[in-house]
Amino acid sequence: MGNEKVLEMKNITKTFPGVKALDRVNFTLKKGEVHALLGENGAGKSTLMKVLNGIHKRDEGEIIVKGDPVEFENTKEAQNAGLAIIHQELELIPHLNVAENIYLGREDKKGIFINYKQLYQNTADVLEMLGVDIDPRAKIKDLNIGSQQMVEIAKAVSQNADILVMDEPTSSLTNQEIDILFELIERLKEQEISIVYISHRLEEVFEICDRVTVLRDGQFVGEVKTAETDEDQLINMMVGRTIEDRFPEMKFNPGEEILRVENLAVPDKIIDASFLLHKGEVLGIAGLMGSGRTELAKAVFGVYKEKTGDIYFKGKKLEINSPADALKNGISYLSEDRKDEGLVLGLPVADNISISVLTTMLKAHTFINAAAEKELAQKYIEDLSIKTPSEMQLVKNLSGGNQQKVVISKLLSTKPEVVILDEPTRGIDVGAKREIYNLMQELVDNGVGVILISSELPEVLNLSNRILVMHEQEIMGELDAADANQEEIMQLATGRRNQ
Amino acid sequence: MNNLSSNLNKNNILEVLNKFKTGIGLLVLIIILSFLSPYFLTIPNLLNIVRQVSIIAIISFGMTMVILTGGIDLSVGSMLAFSGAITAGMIINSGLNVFLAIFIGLAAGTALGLFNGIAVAKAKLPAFIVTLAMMTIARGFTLIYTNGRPISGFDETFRFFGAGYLGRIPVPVVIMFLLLFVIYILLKKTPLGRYIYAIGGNEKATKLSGINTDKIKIAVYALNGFLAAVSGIILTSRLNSAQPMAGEGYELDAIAAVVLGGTSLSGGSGGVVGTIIGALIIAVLNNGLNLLNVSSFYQLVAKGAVILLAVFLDRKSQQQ
Amino acid sequence: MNNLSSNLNKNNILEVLNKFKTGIGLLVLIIILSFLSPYFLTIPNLLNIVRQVSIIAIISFGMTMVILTGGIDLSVGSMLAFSGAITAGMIINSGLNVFLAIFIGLAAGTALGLFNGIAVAKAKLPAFIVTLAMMTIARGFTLIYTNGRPISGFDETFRFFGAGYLGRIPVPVVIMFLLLFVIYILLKKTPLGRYIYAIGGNEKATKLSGINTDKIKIAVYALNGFLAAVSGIILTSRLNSAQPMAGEGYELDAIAAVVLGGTSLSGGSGGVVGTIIGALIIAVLNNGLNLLNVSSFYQLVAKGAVILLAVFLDRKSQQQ
Amino acid sequence: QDIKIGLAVSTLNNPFFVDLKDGAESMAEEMGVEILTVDAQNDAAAQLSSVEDLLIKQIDVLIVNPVDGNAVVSAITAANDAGVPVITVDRAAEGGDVVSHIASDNVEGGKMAGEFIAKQLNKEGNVVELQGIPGTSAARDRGKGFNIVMDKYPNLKVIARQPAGFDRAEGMTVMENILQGNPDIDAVFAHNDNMALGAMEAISAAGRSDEIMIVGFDAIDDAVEAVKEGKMAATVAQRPTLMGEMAVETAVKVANGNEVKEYIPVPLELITD
Ligand SMILES: Nc1ncnc2c1ncn2[C@@H]1O[C@H](COP(=O)(O)OP(=O)(O)OP(=O)(O)O)[C@@H](O)[C@H]1O
Ligand SMILES: Nc1ncnc2c1ncn2[C@@H]1O[C@H](COP(=O)(O)OP(=O)(O)OP(=O)(O)O)[C@@H](O)[C@H]1O
Ligand SMILES: [Mg+2]
Ligand SMILES: [Mg+2]
Repeated sequence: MGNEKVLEMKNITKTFPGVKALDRVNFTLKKGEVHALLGENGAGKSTLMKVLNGIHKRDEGEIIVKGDPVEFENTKEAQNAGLAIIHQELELIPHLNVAENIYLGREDKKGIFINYKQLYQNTADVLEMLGVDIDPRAKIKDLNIGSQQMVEIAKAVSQNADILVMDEPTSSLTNQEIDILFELIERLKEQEISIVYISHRLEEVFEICDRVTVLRDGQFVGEVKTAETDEDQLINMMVGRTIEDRFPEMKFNPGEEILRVENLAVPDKIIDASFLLHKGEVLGIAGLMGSGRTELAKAVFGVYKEKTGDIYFKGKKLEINSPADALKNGISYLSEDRKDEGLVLGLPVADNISISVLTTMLKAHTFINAAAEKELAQKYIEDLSIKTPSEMQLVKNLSGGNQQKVVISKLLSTKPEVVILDEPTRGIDVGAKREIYNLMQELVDNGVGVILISSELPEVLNLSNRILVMHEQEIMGELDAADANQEEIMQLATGRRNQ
Repeated sequence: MNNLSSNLNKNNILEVLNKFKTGIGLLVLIIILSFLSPYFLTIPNLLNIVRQVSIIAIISFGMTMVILTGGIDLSVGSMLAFSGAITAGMIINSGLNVFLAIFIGLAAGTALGLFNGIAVAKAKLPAFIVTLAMMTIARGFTLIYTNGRPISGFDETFRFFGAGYLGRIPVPVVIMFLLLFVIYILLKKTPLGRYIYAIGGNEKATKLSGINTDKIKIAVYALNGFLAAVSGIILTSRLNSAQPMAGEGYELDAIAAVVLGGTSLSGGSGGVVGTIIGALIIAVLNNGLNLLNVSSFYQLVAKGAVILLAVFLDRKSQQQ
Repeated sequence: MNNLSSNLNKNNILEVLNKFKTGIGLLVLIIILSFLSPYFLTIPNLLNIVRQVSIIAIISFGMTMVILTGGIDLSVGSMLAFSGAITAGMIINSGLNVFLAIFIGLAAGTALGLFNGIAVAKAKLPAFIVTLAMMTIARGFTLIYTNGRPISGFDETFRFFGAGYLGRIPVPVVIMFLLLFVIYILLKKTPLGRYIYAIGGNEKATKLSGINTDKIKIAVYALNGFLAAVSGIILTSRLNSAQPMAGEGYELDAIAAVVLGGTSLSGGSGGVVGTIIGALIIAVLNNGLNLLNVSSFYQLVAKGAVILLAVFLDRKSQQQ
Repeated sequence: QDIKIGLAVSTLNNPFFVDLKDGAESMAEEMGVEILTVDAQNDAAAQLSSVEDLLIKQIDVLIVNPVDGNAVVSAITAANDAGVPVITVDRAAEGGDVVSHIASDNVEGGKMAGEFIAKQLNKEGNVVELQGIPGTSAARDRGKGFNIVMDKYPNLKVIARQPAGFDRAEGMTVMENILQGNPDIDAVFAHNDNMALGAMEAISAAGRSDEIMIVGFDAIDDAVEAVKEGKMAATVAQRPTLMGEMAVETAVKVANGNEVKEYIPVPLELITD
């Protein structure tokens, strides 16, 4: 790492209607360093990087890239100046294949035609360098969100940029993939490539970053060397107070059985799953990407029409043929893919939170009880500290993490008795994470049965009292969280059954 | 004074004012026409215009809902003709009571719409194709039922709906405003309305929120059929004749009114207040060109140009 | 043998076979008609059908591209009429050389398309409204230019394009297949083609990839205008007359062909091979109904029902 | 003396009505009266609206060429209520106060075409009928007259009856298809010249011009030309220009308070060379 500044952003200000997203922010990046950009949800991290890449126009301020002041009109100009960005919210074309997505706008040509041979070769090379097994010819819409994230990474890396922005690249990745990504980052560093790294996982920051810049409420809080700081200080800078432990000491009080799944099977998705959930406990489900955890959850939630097996709720057999059936019986599901399955982006925050309870709790005769709806929305905005100018803000204008909180609010509003959380802390800041953990404790205290699917093993280990491990569409075994460890889980997750 | 209600009122007024931004094109059009023709801004002519707009407007209300769910309905004109013909046939040929005949006519339109809805929601066929097919099928039914001849000659009771007045206000105008109000409330204040927006915004997420999206889509298409029938009955009454070819091409006018009114063709955003403004733009334009005696070929050019201009002004003013 | 090329071929064949799944509706239709009419499955009739389909097919190719970008073009019929009239006028009234006249006709169509493109891409107006306006504007221009009367009576050179043969194959059919091939390659093998899909799939993401999406959309609408002009010139030549009202309602046929062919109206997926199958379904249906001498009112019902059935079969077979 | 005449035509998408309008407008110019023309584009409801618009402008006489005889009654009543006298052209109204009706009879025209074909074929042969837009009055009446004649002669068979939308391209396509299925055709009657001319192109492309005679309706320029060249056998002339001229003449008389005849027939003419 040299001392040469490749990037300087000075006094950057950016306002959206009703929101001052950035307020005279400074940021500098040195050649060959990995520089973490931290802050709570909605602090302005993504906005700062979008301003840098010519996606948003700044109101004020100065950007100097490799010594020259720049004024990017669009992403193309930023690309030409050697900048690349991995978007937080995936920006891929569903019906095009992996190779076409990665090289979109930068195709190799033979005459006027695309040189597909070269294109697939190059793609295979990039994917191999990333160490992931994705078919260059697969369509994006057929990939799960983790693989899509790897494609987004490959797209940015393949641009051979010398300033690379990574906006929460690991939020959809499993540990293995994260390790691969970190190896890649090390190699890029050796090539003197500078990286801006945004993440809500502090341990990652300490593992790969050299320096840290912290934003709060659109303002620059400070810049520190990783070697000269610790988690507590960073958290303090981010949230303005200290947070005790990362994980709360979960207290379970398992009561009677609330959900029993017997021999549940879905063609091509789930093989013969049986498990049990009690009131007042957290059942973790671990597994590698594509192991079928999401499918299992969706099968219980009534998403698939073709399924066999039985689901018992409080000992009574249930016919769940649609999400509506599931919700009616108090079973709710938080999707891992908020953009595609969780939110109506064009509607306000309030409408998204209330949608599942309009005909039950919020009904005044035939009308929606507008006052109650507003109250409901405001309660969750406060409870989960959703950062939004008002409950009428369109969800698409919220930061990624705050969008996630809106989906959680929607789920909680149904007052569920069984809660299935699929990657609930994806893209959520430390403070809010802790709030969600507390919320889980609260649910458990109220006798709710919680199923937690997470790719962060520490999360599963610390928050569950029992853990199911899946491998290739099958439940491989069950572990007691109290005496399980990561190695044990990984063994099951890679297909080695325990005795 | 009640604080809450005053607050609510203020909000409502602000919202309505904001809606009228969509009307800037209409406003400019009205001002220009007032200068160009002394006949334009007279009470009789304004009543004339709102009466003329009522047929298309009522269809457009249904179309707004369909488009909000992300669908489309090309069959409105044919459903209109079919319902009108059935109603007329019941009165003239079968000698039924007027109200019973109207009931049957409304049921006929609703049934066709229901079929559209089931084919779209349950069989998952593209709305464009389903309703295009319905457009020719319902037209065929109408021609078969009427044997290609108009059915004419109604009594005063039936003529009231299209040609009557309540005070100085033509009955179709009253019906139109009533429906506008009901559908506005439906869309803005009821769960069904909310679901209609949600489906258009993200159908998958809406389904996962526990909503039976199929049922709602079916309801919307059926309601659209019903509204086409209302329009058909008014038109039949107004013309004193059920025309087998009535309503041909109205689908384009209705969709144009919806889109001019700011509802996005991909669904999820917009509303029925914009739609009536869109329908008025078209009606005022037709009226104005006739009043100015623009010759018919040039009328086409002028009409296209003014519509472009109106939507351009609207979009510009919204960007501010 | 070259391994790679054999591999490529195999892939292509598989892809084409997969495409023909879209054709299951067409196939069933053809089989049924072969049983019902002895005249149907004869070489002259099949040539007849492909010649008839060429006009709509060529428009539909352009429409496919427009729809792939997530747009729509209602003005194709009017652009067709305008280009045909201009070409005819240049030959008959202005006495220009046939090829020069054709060049001017093509330029006229392209210019109208270009205008559509600019209004959609640059002024960000909804494609539905822009092209609806262009539909009436271009129709008005045509009526003004022709004074509402046909322009007729061409020499052999000009009649070659619509009524001539190359061997046993009608010239319009040759032109259609040529264009099909070129546009297929354009869509599948060139960057422009990929960008067209990308824009329809996710315009924002495409823009973020550094692609000038505006330029591409403008090019697509202009190309669509060009293809409408090609169609218009063929039609004029074939009818030996430029009709001012030519092409009315063709936009619905063209869009139907595209959607029947499996291209999604919201853009991003589909293609031109499906479109020609969609266009053939419509043409075969019309031909069959004429051959079977189905009476006019029932024809409408039959047409709608068969289209529904065809798309139903297609969608079912694709789900498997 | 400031006479203002309103002319509501059914459509200008057809040269026939363009001729009618041109006749009316040139006569109005000649007589020094003002004429305001509106076009209903074949939509009965649009016609009512446009008549209402004309009435707002306080016209002295209304000449209306109805889209449909029944539906136009509302428009006529509206004019009556406003004290504006009404003259109908080409199609009659089924009610309301009409001071004069100027037209030739479509049913009669259909009969003329039928009789002509019967005579040429010696009352024996296979005939094709190309129908107009189903449900329009022209298609109805012309078809009615034609089929009255066809039903009279048992050996004259209508082997195909297909709609072709009054459109030249569609006339061609439909005829092509009919030619495929019928090796033996002697005559074609089309409800208008546009379809007849389209059929003519299809027949000549199939090389069957010698076997098949074509009869059209309207006598538009292209058809008269084709009859002259022997490519078409006949067309029924309705003389739309004359109709327009007579309508304006009558209107001026009405405006000046003169008596006019209740029905002014415009003679039909079969053009055969
Ligand atoms: N297009 C927009 N319109 C209006 N407000 C916006 C828009 N984009 C972002 N904002 C607002 O700007 C602020 C900063 O958002 P930003 O996305 O930069 O946050 P972030 O730090 O990346 O948060 P997260 O960790 O949740 O991704 C938020 O309050 C957000 O609601
Ligand atoms: N729409 C789809 N079409 C085809 N295959 C799909 C589709 N969605 C998912 N899959 C495949 O199904 C398998 C299960 O994927 P999924 O990611 O949902 O499982 P998971 O265990 O929940 O993994 P994750 O760790 O990502 O949550 C994967 O192999 C994925 O590629
Ligand atoms: Mg962010
Ligand atoms: Mg998952």
